[in-house]
Amino acid sequence: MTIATVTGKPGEPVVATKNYLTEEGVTLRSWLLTKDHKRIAILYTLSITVFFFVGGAAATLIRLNLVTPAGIFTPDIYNRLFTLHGIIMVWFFLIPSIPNTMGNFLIPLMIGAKDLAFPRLNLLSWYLYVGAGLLALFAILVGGVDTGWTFYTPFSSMYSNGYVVLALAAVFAVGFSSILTGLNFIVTTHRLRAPGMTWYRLPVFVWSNYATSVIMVLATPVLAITLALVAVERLLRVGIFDPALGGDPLLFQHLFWFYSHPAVYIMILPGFGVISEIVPCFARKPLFGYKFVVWSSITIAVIGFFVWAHHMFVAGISLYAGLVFSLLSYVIAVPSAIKVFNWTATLHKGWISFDAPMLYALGFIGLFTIGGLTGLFVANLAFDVHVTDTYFVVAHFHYIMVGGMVSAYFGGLHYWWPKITGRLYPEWWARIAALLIFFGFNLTFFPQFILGYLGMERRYYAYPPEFQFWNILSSAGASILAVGYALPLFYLGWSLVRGKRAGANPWAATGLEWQTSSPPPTHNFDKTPTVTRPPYQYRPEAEPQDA
Amino acid sequence: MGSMRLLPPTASSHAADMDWLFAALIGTSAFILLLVFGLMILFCVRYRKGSTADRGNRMGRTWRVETAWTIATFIAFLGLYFWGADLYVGIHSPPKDATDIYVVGKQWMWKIEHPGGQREIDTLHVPVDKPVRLVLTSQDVIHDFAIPAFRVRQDALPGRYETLWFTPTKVGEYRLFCAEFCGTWHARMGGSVVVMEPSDFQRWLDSQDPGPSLAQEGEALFRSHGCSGCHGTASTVHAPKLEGLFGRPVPLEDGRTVIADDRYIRDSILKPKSEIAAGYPPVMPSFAGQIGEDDLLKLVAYIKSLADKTAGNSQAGRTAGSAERPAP
Amino acid sequence: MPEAPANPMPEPQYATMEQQADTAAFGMWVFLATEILFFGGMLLAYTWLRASYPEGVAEAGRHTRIVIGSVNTLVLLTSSFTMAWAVHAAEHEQRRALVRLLAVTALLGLLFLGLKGYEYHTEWTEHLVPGLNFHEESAHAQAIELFYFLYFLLTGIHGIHVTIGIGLIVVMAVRARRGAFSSRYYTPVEVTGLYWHFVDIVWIFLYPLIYLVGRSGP
Amino acid sequence: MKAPPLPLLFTWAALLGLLAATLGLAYVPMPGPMNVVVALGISVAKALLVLALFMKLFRAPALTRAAAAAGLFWLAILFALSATDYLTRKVEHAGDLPAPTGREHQPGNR
Repeated sequence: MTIATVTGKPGEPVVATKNYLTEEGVTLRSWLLTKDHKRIAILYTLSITVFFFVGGAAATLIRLNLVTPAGIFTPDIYNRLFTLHGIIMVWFFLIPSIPNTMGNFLIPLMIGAKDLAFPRLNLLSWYLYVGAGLLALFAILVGGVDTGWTFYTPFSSMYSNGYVVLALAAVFAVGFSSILTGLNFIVTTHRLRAPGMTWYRLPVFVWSNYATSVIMVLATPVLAITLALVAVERLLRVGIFDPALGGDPLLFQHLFWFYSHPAVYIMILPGFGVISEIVPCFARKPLFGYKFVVWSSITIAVIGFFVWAHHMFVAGISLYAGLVFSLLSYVIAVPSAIKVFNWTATLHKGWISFDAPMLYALGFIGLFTIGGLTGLFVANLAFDVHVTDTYFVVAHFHYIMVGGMVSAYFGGLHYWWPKITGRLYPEWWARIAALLIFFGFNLTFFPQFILGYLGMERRYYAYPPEFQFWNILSSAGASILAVGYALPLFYLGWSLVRGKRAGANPWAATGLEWQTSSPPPTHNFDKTPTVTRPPYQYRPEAEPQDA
Repeated sequence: MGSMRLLPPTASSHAADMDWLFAALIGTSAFILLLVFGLMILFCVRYRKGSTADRGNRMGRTWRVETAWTIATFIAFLGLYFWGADLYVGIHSPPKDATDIYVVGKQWMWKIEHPGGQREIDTLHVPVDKPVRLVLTSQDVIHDFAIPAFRVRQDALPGRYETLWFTPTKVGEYRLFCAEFCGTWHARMGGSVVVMEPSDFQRWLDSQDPGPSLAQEGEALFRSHGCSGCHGTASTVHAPKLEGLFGRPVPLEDGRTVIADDRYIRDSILKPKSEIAAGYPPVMPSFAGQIGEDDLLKLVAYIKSLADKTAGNSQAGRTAGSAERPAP
Repeated sequence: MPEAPANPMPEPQYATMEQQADTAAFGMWVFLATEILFFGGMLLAYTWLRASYPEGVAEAGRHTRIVIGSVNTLVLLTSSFTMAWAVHAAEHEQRRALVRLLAVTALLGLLFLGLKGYEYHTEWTEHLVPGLNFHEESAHAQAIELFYFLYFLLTGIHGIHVTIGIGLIVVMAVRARRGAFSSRYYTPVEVTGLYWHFVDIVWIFLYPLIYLVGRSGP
Repeated sequence: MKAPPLPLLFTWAALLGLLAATLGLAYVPMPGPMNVVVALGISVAKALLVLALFMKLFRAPALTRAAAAAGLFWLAILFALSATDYLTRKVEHAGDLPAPTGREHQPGNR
């Protein structure tokens, strides 16, 4: 990629004298009032890590409880645990994970901009996120919410005890954090691209965050108003979701899934973006079928809104609606399949090296493929009648969300770690963690497919003894997975202090973010770059500098 | 510790169909999975950095390949869709001769009533090889009646009826679960489905104290709630007569005509002002909140039992007694 | 004391003031798209209610205060007009006109809220507030209660939007008085105007859905 | 203060005219759903006037129009696909199915 001006000469490690970590000062105040997208990204990364481990702790306890058929905890504690796990992981980890950390950090860098369009909104979004997160934790831990993350009425509005209204308020607030982020990304991508950065020169990471943002902006408000309606119904005992009050519980489910199904794509699309950056870099080859990958992201974002009622095949929707929504669900499987084929084809005739980010990316492709293919099972009308609300569904979406998205998150974190911190992490530790996560994950969740087909239902604190074998396997896998997830905390933390200094471009990657110093200066580029070539122009002879 | 079981028992007419569908889904997935994994591993080995494999003649134009695999996957997916849709329609089309069994879910038990009035909780007895249709409702939150061995499940919603049918094919005892989260003891809301030989089933039915039939109980409720004060034969109030009403069209005050079916009867009890029969004053009070779901079922059953009566002859027991028994 | 120069520098991420202005306007449009879906959820609920209980909704609609509702529609439409005029004044650097028109717009907004408040008061005294103070003898009591449930939600959330809009307009008026805007820089006024017009459009749809239901009936 | 620009003034007058029309027509009994259709039709007309002339949408860049259209398009998705369920749901109602009567098995028949 030709850049008019970059810091330092190409190919030479740039030692950052001036960077965003120190330039504005190092006081707490300078961080909490920052408008720099990179600093806000760091704030997000720190807080998201906290929530990830809170949600993960709940998951560990859930798996512990399920080691014995009778359960270890009381049902009420168990019900709160899976509610905590669901709410925290969905809204406080998965949805903001890649967009608000790497997206925030990288989108302006990748398009050659100095910041996002609305830096103040960006900071406000973080404050909303943190405030909502603390409120959610308070509501669930102190008040004991046991509705599950889905808040199905009339259970949530009339029968559940605990601080349901507070939990609803927290999700309402974090929704607005998400809307502000989406709005910022859309506007930034449209208006702040560097000269020459045409749409088809954008990295796929920017495209997929753009598609994600469209969903955030257009789906989240529906969730917000729906949860508000549940809260009012709970407070006033009047409402439109409880049949005893004249309402219709399926109306809640329609409105809820109008958001929550597209939200699944909020969670996975940014992962597609990360993988589309990593695979070409470590295969030293342009991404296969760039335009197909790009347009499949956009297609997924749009069709993602057409399929929500496939969560409701046995909920009492009409036969006709079931037929329509199942067909549309099969349609959306096609663009997802296209992406997998394209990543695989990118490997063809490349010069592949297996650094940690690539291991995570390959793990992502494998796990996402299994998750996506089992999506065909649950989108199938008849088959869904047997497995809805069983562990088959649990396994399916964990393959996408955890196997897919969390692998992508870790892959991206390792890939851009040198850019973000200016340091290199210990490669072998990172590879060990990547392998542990891959194997631990499969051992945890593959048995759950079998459990689901056998008929083990979701949200059961106790289960019939014939299911124990597979549950023990799953819990054993979870312990390996927990170690795998905890490892990066240590070696990445270590690298901040002792890691080797990274040059501007340790992977010899293309993309504007690698053309500025590591860590980048506050306004990213000393002079706005000009772009003249499409992305991913990899040449095999350009070896990574520090490898 | 449980065994390493891979498949649940196959005990209904749907189950075998479903397992074939499962096999087809697994076959398609395995094919795609092996293709992707195989190519990935092959490429990773062959084109690893440092290998001397030939990298010349890279694919220049990609759109042909892209179009080809887009169309191929779409056609394969469509095939699976139609297969599943066909089965789904079947699962939702109960045969005419299915026996109806009423199921009411409440936190945290299943209350089941057989047509003869036999009642059970958390256990469902059914004869083998006879189609059974369950009519499901709930008294509180959403539950879900799930029988994995039959490969069927259906949400039970408060305030409306959902149905579910199956033909058990194998004698035995199978697990019954609640599959929709319903509160503290959700995991304990279940029991078993017992499939019996028809003769055993008949014996079981006979050994149960059937109590009064649904319709007879309905008649008692009809009196105790004061319905007979207006709708009874001796009443002087100008209220619609219920004999011979069920299943017939009813002209409404607003000009529409509805069929007097379960829904109409139910709504007329709970929301009497919503569909007023033509020519009658809207004086009936609403019984919403006063009559529980299981009592409503009984009232509806009673009014149904009056279907082939003419006014002036209203004795539910006698009516029911003279009806023919189900074909053996 | 002017709070900002009449031709300020753009923020660092923008090349020119024009780019910054266009971007702000586009950002507001994207936000309005969000708002459409926010009200959309409630409108779907309303549609469901009306389809499920046509008679009840019609009866409830006849309960509403048509005079207040219609006057309020008139007030908001007029305020939208004065707002559009204010943006025109800003564009042509008519500072006094701008300040006055913004003030009139804000006052019309306050009038709207005042009338709305009075309407709420009468509904309270007539026991039409669901959950808190509802008593209705009609056969369709439940449907009427649900109608009023959605009525208070829709108008309440709309009222919050009006309040925010008035706040923004007052800020704009103060800044305009201090000479913060020029024909080159009036983006904040324009963006505030977009928001205010949107609030007006929401009301344009709420008006027939709330006040005109069932008027042709008995 | 100068006189208002004529296009804005005319728009305002048109809006008030439409308001009067919708108010008046609401009291005219019309067949079927025509009252709603007319009322919402007039609302759409009013909204278009505000969008086009007050918010200058039709002179705005294509991008801005796309943003406005996106909101409406997704609203349409919400309504249309919900309708696939609500407009066809009656079919599934228990009342339409052959219903049990409690007659099949009676004590007297043993």
